[in-house]
Amino acid sequence: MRAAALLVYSPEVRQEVADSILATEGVCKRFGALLASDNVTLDLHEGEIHALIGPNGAGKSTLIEQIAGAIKPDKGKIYFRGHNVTKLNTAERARLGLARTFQISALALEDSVLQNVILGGLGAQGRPYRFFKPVLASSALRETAEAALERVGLAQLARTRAGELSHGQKRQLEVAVALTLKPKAFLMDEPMAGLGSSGSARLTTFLSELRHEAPILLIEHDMDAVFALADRISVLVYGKVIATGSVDEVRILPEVRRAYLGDDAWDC
Amino acid sequence: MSLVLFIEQVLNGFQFGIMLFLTAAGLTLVFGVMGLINLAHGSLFMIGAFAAASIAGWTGSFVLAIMASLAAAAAAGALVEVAVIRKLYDRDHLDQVLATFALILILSEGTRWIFGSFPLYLNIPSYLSGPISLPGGIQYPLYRLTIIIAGLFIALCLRQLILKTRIGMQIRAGESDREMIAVLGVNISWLYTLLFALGAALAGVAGGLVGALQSVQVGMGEPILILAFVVIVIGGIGSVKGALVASILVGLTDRLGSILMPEAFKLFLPPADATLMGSALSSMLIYILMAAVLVWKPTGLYGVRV
Amino acid sequence: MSREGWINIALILSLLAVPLWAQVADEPFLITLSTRVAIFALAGVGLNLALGLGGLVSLGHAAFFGIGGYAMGILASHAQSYAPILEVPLLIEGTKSMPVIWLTALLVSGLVALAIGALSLRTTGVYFIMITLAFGQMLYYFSISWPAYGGEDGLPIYTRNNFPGLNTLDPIQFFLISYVILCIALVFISLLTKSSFGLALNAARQSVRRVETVGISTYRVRLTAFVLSGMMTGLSGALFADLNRFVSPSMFSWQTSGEIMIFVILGGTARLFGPVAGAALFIVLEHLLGGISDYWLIFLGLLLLAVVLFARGGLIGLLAGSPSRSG
Amino acid sequence: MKLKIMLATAALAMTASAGLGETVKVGMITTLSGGGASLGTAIRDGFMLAIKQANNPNIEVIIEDDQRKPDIAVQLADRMIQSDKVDILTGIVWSNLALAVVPSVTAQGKFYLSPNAGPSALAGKNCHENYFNVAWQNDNLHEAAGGYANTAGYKNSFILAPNYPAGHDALAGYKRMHSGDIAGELLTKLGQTDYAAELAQIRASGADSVYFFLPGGMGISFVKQYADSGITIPMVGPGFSFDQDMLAAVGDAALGVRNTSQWNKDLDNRANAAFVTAYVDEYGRLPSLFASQGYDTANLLLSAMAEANISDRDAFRDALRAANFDSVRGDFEFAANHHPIQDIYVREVVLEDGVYTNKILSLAIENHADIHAANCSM
Repeated sequence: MRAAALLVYSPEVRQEVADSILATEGVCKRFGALLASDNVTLDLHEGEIHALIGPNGAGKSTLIEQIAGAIKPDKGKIYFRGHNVTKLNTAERARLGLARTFQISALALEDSVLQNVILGGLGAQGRPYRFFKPVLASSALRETAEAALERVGLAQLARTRAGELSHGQKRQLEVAVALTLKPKAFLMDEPMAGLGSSGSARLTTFLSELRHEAPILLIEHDMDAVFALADRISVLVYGKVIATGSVDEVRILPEVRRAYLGDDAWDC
Repeated sequence: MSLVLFIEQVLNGFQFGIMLFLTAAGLTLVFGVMGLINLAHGSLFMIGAFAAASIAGWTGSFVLAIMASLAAAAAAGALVEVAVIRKLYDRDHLDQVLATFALILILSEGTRWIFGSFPLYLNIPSYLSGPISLPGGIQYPLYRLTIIIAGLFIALCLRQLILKTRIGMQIRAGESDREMIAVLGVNISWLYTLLFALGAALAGVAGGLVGALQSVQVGMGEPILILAFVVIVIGGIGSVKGALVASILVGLTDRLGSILMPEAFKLFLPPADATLMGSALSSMLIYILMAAVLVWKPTGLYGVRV
Repeated sequence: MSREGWINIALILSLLAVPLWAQVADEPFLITLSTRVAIFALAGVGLNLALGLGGLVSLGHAAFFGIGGYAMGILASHAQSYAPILEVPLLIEGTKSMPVIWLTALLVSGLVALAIGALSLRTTGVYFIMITLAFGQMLYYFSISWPAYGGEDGLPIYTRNNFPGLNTLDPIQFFLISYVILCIALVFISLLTKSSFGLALNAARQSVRRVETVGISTYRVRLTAFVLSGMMTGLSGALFADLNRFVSPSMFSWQTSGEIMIFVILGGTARLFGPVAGAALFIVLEHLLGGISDYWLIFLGLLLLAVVLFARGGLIGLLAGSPSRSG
Repeated sequence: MKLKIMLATAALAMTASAGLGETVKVGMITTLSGGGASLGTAIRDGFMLAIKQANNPNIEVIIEDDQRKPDIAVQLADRMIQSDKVDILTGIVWSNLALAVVPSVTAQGKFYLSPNAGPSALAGKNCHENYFNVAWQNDNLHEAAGGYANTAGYKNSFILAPNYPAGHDALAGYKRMHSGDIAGELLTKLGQTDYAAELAQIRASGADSVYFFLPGGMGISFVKQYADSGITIPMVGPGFSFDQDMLAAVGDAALGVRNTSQWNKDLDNRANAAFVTAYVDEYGRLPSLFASQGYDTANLLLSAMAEANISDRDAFRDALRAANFDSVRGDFEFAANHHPIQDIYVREVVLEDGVYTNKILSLAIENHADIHAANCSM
């Protein structure tokens, strides 16, 4: 229903990208002398995990920020569910069903875990302007929130303050909040970072299932996880997509070999 | 309005702007490097004026008086920094606003306690008094011209200090990355005290210079404080260059506005109403300017930080 | 109930008990002082919504306090002189009825808060503090230089306005009016804190990105909070004007903004009853210290400094310990 | 500040004026802190000097600081009436504070004696039988200046004042009496401290004289900058901008400036000579205009106490209206609206034994009453 309302903003529906849920087309972004996004075109299909890899400073986070709506591109367009969303802000894109988790956790740290997740439900309902009724008294919001916490394995910690969670738990909480939005696509910025190996493995299994609910555009440094999860991989270097393809196609590229398989280190 | 009168008003706007700059420069530096919002900056301006008036009364020397205003304000600044301000750097803006509001009460009433309620005497020295003739038949007070030149000179010194010296390098490092100066092995708390005292000294000199033109009294710092805030917000908080540009802009807007607004209203209103309307609107003009700039550029003309 | 809860109850009951005792003991001035506390507390409760809950450090709330005051002053002065405020395009007459004045004060301060907030909330941090201050100054200078309603002289209203069924000139009855309004505001805030809106506003203070990412516009949430906050402070301004039977531009001055902020901080930021405790403490101090020395503002300054530096929870924080926000 | 002065009852027998035995409680609300404190201090000192000299055991004075804030003044007035049960209030310096306080004081049946502020509303339409102004109606000194400008032969005056009601009244007052032209008229910002722009306009206007009303620090700034601007046309101001307590801060810049006042320390009458000597003895400085007004206010009150009991409001009011006291300004009587009818003088700022002060030049207007009395239905 909300999406329909937003059609007014974006009458332009492009056929060639209509079959992908999320797409960028010729996105450019410059910070002074630095070209952070250089004519980036990529897309995300239903049911897939599309991983975005590249050395530090390649412009992965800048690209995610532009897709999420936090930064406006200088040039190019972004399509989501067939609508041109380039001019929409973060909240408007989120209401269309674009969920996001952050590289550095963005949570209401003074609030409880449950309150953080309920906030997600509130956003999905689109009705935060209620001033009298206690929010915790809404059984619908509570049930959605508790179900999401159950799925990520934080149900026992519902009453804990978010600030007291461990690093990994905060990541799980971010995913739980994203789940309550009933999203049509996920943007995940390094969800594995800082997780132990068992945590990583658990999240890998979880994401592997999640792609069937909504596709995931994934930035990740953990190559084992990327190769295990990704249906497609795009390689970003100096703001430019130098290759997109299946895991096997990308794995053999010389640039990727140099970068990730120890031939040479871009990272240093 | 004649051209001569207009030029004279432009000069007045410049002079007013330069005074604002001296007050605003310290404020903006302190914010840029330490992230501190200091409402008590106007009190340092007042301390400078009182010190100048006292020393001038005692020694009769205007030069000594201005040096005293510099020294007293710097000392007061350093003292306040060590006693209070230091504890506020890692607090949020709200705590800073409140604590420095409290400092205003303490410094203002403390000054009144020491000097009494009556205004003090401080006058322009005879060798700087009276008008001089500028090309084009403009009569302009020598003292105000001196202020413009002295202010520009101080602005230039400040620029050299920031761009060319070791301390300036540390200041710039602190602006871009607070952890960086720690890495450079700089004693941060010393640097902060020094910087705060420098800002205070600039405000103090402004107080001493302006004190000779106006009345040296308790509470003289508050109006100038609010104007200085308007300046640094328009210029972009933390930018000394922005403060200079905005000072001149505010100075010109205020001076020319108070002259031109009533004239403009006279074009379509009876004179008495026009004077009234024009004056009412011109007193709001710089705030309207500030609101307009912020709507257009939410971090000021030269601001980058959010 | 938590310790803070008991302190709150003690506080609100003593604010009622003191004037009632004063009524019996024939100390009418104590009633006037208590009324002042209730009205200032209401102004603080309004600011606290923006400042404590929303994290919006507004140094321009005097604007709304003054707007509320002038809403009362203008309506009552026109009623006094039987001159309509506006004849074309529609007839608007003055009034001496408190409920009508209150509604007008709420409406007008809400509209002004909407305009100021819509522009100011485009900025954050220090810029927000400064632009709210600038809007306050703008109204201050306007009120001084606009002669129609007294300019700097202000506007005296010779008798207090009317409330159906009550004698408002009786100090205790006017106190009760102010007290009941304060209580309603406190109930509203306590409900709001736990509501959907409270959750969103509180989260927006902690992380803008979090709130935006779930599809809620922090700008709109904050603007709503700012408007509600301005309305409450505006209502307190109307009551304050009625208490003094006088309005003047000093209601708009930036020192007034500072004082309202002091009520909030002295009592304890983001505490429901913080402004009540803060306003009471401020009024008591003003009277005790004012009696000791001409230079009592020095002591007020020192105390304020001590609270900011060493007792960050304010008075209620000192008594009740740190708050438990999670729920 | 709270200062209760209860004078020793032992003195009772010695004082002739203490004819009637009822205690009169007086509440003084004045500005003792912040920027305007010098005016309130002078009023208080003048008032208390008269009380001390009278040595009347039946008077009790409570003094409080209004911080120049209207709401504080209203609160203090409420307290004094409700708690301290005062009969008479006095002391307010500023018109806007007086407008906030006076109507409710008089409405509650208490007397208010104004030692300074005289806004036109209280002289005209809102005059009250319990309100007496012992200083002047706000327009008086400006009108006198307008009158003086005529005698001095000024044909084309430039006039300026802050943009607020007292400023508008000042300019209107000057124009009311001045028969010449107005070369220019400016309303400056209240609290403004830099007058460069205004001075440039004055210089360009071709005026032959300047009249300004800029109270407090504004006046000090203006006069200093005027002296430095090289403008040579004569400047006239109302007395309070060249008052004793201000002159030291202005210095040489004020020398020779003409200003209008209903009082000066060299006015030749016995009461004044005694006042000046006693004031210097008591406080170690020359009295100011404000101090003289405070002193007269107290003496008016004492004269009424000698004739009537405070509990008999009508008799006491009549006694006040009679103004049967020796004013330091010479002849003094009340007009129908309870504002003074008095002579107003032109003074000149001079340096006397190293002290900046005023000396009287001539009479500006004689037996002057304000025009607002016509609007007063009393």
